Amino acid sequence: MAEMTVIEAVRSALHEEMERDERVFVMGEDVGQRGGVFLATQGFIEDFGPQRVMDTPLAEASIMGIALGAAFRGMRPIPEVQFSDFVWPSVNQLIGEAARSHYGTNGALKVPMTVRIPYGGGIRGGLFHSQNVEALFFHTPGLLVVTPSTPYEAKGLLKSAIRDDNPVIFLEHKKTYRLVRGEVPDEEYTLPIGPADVKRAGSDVTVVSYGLSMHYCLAAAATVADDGISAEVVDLRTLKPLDSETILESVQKTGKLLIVHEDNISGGIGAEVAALAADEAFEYLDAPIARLCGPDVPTMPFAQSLEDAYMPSPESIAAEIRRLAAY
Amino acid sequence: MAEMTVIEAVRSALHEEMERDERVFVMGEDVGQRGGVFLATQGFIEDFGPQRVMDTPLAEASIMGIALGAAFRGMRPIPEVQFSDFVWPSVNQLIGEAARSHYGTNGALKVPMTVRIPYGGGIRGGLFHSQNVEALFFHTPGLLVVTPSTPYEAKGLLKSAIRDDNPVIFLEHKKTYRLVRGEVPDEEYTLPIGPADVKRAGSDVTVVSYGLSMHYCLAAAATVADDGISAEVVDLRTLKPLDSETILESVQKTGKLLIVHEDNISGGIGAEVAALAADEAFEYLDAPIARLCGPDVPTMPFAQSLEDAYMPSPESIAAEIRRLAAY
Amino acid sequence: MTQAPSSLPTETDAEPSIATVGDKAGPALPAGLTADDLVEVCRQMILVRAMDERIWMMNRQGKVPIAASCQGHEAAQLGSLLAAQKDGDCFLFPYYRDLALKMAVGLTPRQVMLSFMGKDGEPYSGARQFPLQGADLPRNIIQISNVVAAGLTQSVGYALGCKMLGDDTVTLCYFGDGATSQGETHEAMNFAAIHKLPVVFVCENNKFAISTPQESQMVVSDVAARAEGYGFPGFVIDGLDVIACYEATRQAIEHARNVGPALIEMKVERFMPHTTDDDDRRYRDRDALDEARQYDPVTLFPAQMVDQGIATPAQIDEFRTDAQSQVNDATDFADAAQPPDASTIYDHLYV
Amino acid sequence: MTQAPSSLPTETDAEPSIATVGDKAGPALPAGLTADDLVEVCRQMILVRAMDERIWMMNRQGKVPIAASCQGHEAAQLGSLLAAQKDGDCFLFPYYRDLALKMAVGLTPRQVMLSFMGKDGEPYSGARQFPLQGADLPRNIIQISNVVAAGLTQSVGYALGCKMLGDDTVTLCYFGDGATSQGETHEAMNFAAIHKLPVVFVCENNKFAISTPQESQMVVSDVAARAEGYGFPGFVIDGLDVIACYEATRQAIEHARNVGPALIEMKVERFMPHTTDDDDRRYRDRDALDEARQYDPVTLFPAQMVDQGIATPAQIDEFRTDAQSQVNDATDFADAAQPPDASTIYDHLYV
Ligand SMILES: Cc1ncc(C[n+]2csc(CCOP(=O)(O)OP(=O)(O)O)c2C)c(N)n1
Ligand SMILES: Cc1ncc(C[n+]2csc(CCOP(=O)(O)OP(=O)(O)O)c2C)c(N)n1
Ligand SMILES: [Mg+2]
Ligand SMILES: [Mg+2]
Repeated sequence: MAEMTVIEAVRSALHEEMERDERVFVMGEDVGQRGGVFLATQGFIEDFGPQRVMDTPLAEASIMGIALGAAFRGMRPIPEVQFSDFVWPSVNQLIGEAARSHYGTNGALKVPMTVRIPYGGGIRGGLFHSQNVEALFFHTPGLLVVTPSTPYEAKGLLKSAIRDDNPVIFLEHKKTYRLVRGEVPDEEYTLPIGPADVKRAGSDVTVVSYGLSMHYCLAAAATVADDGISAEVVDLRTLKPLDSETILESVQKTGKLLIVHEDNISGGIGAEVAALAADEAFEYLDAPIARLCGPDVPTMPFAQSLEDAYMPSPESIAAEIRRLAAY
Repeated sequence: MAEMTVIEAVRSALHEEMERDERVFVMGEDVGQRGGVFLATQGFIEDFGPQRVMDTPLAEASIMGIALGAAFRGMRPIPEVQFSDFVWPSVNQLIGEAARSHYGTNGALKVPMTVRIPYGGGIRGGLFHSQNVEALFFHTPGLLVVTPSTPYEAKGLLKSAIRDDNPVIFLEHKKTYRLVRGEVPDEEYTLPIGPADVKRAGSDVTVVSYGLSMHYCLAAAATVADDGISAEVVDLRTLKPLDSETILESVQKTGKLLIVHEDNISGGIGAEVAALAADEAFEYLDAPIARLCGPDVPTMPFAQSLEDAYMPSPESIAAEIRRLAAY
Repeated sequence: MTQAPSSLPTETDAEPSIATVGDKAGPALPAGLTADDLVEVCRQMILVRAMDERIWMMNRQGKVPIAASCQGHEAAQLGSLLAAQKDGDCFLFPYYRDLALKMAVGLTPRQVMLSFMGKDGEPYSGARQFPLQGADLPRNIIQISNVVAAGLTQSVGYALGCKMLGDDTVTLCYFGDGATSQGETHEAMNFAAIHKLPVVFVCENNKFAISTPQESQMVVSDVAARAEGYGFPGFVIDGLDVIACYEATRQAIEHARNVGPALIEMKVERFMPHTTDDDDRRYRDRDALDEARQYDPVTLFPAQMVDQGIATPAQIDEFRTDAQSQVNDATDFADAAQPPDASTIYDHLYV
Repeated sequence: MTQAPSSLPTETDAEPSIATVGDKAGPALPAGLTADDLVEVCRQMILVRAMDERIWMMNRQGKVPIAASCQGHEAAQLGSLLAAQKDGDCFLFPYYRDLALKMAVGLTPRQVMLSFMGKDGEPYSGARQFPLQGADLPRNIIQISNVVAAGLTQSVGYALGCKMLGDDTVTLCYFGDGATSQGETHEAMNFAAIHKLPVVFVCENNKFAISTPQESQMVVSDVAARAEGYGFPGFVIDGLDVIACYEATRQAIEHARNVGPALIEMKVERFMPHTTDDDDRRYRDRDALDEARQYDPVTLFPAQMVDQGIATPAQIDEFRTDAQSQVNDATDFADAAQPPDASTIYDHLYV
């Protein structure tokens, strides 16, 4: 086992898959000599050449459309969006075209394409370098949406995504890139797209989260444990498909549900998790379903004071767990 | 009072507002001589000239960016998206730029712009002429999202939208255009953006909906009344802001909640309504919260048989109300 | 890079050449074409026109929800396709108005009619989509959607994939004048140029995007003028002239395979309203339309072939009779066919 | 329409003209400019450079989270802005690299430093956004975001609004070479051309989009070559030459007001990495960069003004001293300032 950061895990997965399969290639802005602005492809151009590590013009819609066309031909493109904030000009190709290519041709076409998107805040990115973009993709049938939280998940899930014949939106939380370290097996492994992971078992309150805030939930769970509150933390890992079984099992056990994410609360992933529990675990619920999420303002402002005011934190999560436990 | 269709109400609102305020203008594909593909601006070019009834090139991103720039200068543009399906290339200008212009300039800029978008299915539009696009806009702080269901609402809300200094996404269900007729006051009126409307009072089950499916809910409520089931039908009218007060009041009364929409179920508006009730009306709930929505496939397929299979119908809604009432 | 290769037609070739073709003492057949090829084009034209007219009629009868007519575009589509077929290694990204092209690759009238009526067995999408939208992979065709211009970047990506895999395939991408306004068209052309991809951009310029005339879409008179800004050649062709479209496409395919992208602009006419949903009387000058119809390729081309002794009047008559019976058969067949089973709505959402 | 008006500089004017300006027996001052104007440009340049360097240093000290440097772009921004200021009725849509432009319109060093440090009183966005992003309406500036190319259509819309309201205002839109790849750039230019809008497109071409060199972004050597495809004039200017940038912008403004859009491409150099987050050693040839630095306008222009007798060495010295003290003052001031109150996070979400 080697300890590595999330970005190292991403790089390692990409490198292994490009070695394994010649049809796999990366494309995007500055992925070549620069190795990507987060260095996910550092050194790749030396190993695989400029064709498989392709610098594109600054034009996101075409990055996605071209990747999609190459996928139709049997390539396995991994287009990179430099920051999630810049995915918007390309979403027609993703949710309109890529997500519907298999369905809309009655199964004739496959789309073996993995879209890597660094997303999320807490890094002083301000309104246009911090966005959470998962809700739209989550709402789009035909896509898979993956949100790893640790190096282990990042590597194992990215490898599965690349091997999948469906279009995968692979969301990497920017703040975890260097912040989160963890053990990663030395030997080849993949993790299945779909299953959530119970990162901490508990019996009083279920806390569902993903990405960066999942780590804050773990910290909060550790804190409230000192007060004798046992919180179970479910890391969704994959948003689409949503692992309703794991969520419901946990809620049936604890009777109390808190959902935490950094994305704006209204219409976020938390709403679907809440709706799921309010329907299918209704008889088990012992308290109102709570959500602790980003407020409904356009993502994290730049000033440190405002960014802090936006983000869920271990402290605010702990307070919410305590409130639910006491209900 | 005159009886008119939804499209006539839209046309009437647009015409009155363009007469009232010279800064109001419409722009979009084929809005000029053609009068729009749904004839919302039929005859306008004769009344207001080609500058205020502006045919644009086929390029949605620029339609929105140009409208936004004109709004910065103090104009009150009403860009039209020909079909909701074609809004995707323009969403960066809407959710990235327009929605954040006021917030991101600390209040310096206003965006008095109303984006008209014919949306929705049931008209044999297939995958690319039927889409429900409300979830993304609903999830975007800084936007207002309006979904009228009747001519009365369409006219009154459109006039308010045009007079509002915030960017408004005005969603007109295509199937209601000619199908839904209703009384519209002869005299000038507006309806406030925000409040939902209880379209039918009842005591057993709350049914929340909007747009075309709201009419199906009313039909279903009438049907189940014959079995002695009293359903209350709440027409959201405005999705953003969501009128949580009206929703919660109704749920507190009935204890049972069904949400109906034609958009895909996962991550749709219904999830937020369910999450709201599961939190704030928890103590009043007597049954699991139910959603009857479009299935998670890429909108309505073209074949009649498949389109029918997709759409919620008065029958399927009535069955769901009965199930809840019996719970 | 900004120079046209000398083998490509120059802008002066854009002069209508139907007169030349129709000249009894006309030139020898263009390179690679036989008389049989041209007779076959006559057959296809006549069949496609009969189908197109029937489809429109079926719409008026409530049996076809929507259709875009290719009337006026036949020469462009069939001439261009003929070059691709002769080449033998082309892949096509057509658009919604390319009925002639989609039929001439080998789709049967029955399949076409199933598609327009949304019945089981529909070949492009299983009747999930608008008619003839989706993919016809056995015949090298992809058209995911009718979102205007969305196919351009995809075709460029397809060409990139071909190049990466070492194929010799040339990708042809078809679109209207309206599509040239979209940002993605710019992005697609620029990328193709940078990577010298084997792709031919084929613009069927009928001078209207629904009701919006060309002068409200662009200031320049030729879409082909844009090519220079990307550093590849662009050419204006008379799109009512089968031979000119064949020849330009043939040379563009060669250029694409050996040098890089090329843009062909075929000037055509849209004889019908935009779709069955449209009423063009609101915006279209009737005299200009009547004048345009004088140059209907489906009338002129067979007549010229007869004039030139390439086809016989009897052949043309037989094509017409045969077309009617095929169309009748297809209509009856599709009318009697079943809609797809409702339970299939969840199929093929994921691989 | 595709012809350049005779009054606009032609491509041959693109030859570096610093030598000409530096010539002691040089030409008379360009139309409308006084010696004072040029001395003022010297002052601005020196101040901006001092600020730019300090900001970079503050980033290394952890006090400025992010900055894009304008080093190498100063002549282009200040020359161009001078034309807009002389005109007196221009509105600006700059981009994130336009520090010189944003300062020279009148923003104080203190305001600028508040912005980079994200403090209360920040003038563009209340410190909600990256430095100097948002709007500075008192000085006719809007820049909603740093999403590359998103401002182009907005600037065209602003120009449309001006035209509809009968203003005489000309809108100037600034962007980099990278922005020209975006589809919206195409859409913006095409629309502006169709409506003959009073807008000047100003491309600051530093030949890099972060690490991506121009040849990976386009095949043509000049962005200005694209203008012809829209039917308006495009010109290539030496962006290290204040006077050339002034003159080209002046004439383009006149053209925009009277005829329609124009595109100016100012060839500049980016002396620093893309932003403080970037490390350009991975992709940038050091020798080429050293060579480029020989033509630093902030060194050359004041020297030339002195050579020409327009400025005195004492003036230049004073500018340098003054710049340092202003920068010091601004730094101390902003360092001591408070961050915005956390409770304001909900303000101004809706009007
Ligand atoms: C992105 C997008 N916007 C709008 C439409 C609606 N629409 C369908 S066809 C069309 C006009 C297309 O004109 P052109 O490209 O010239 O093709 P033609 O129909 O003339 O052959 C429009 C506006 C669409 N399908 N896609
Ligand atoms: C739509 C979008 N994509 C990507 C980025 C990330 N990014 C910021 S600046 C930049 C390069 C821009 O280059 P250019 O337009 O030439 O301007 P320059 O920085 O060279 O002045 C990139 C890729 C962005 N801000 N917006
Ligand atoms: Mg057309
Ligand atoms: Mg640049």
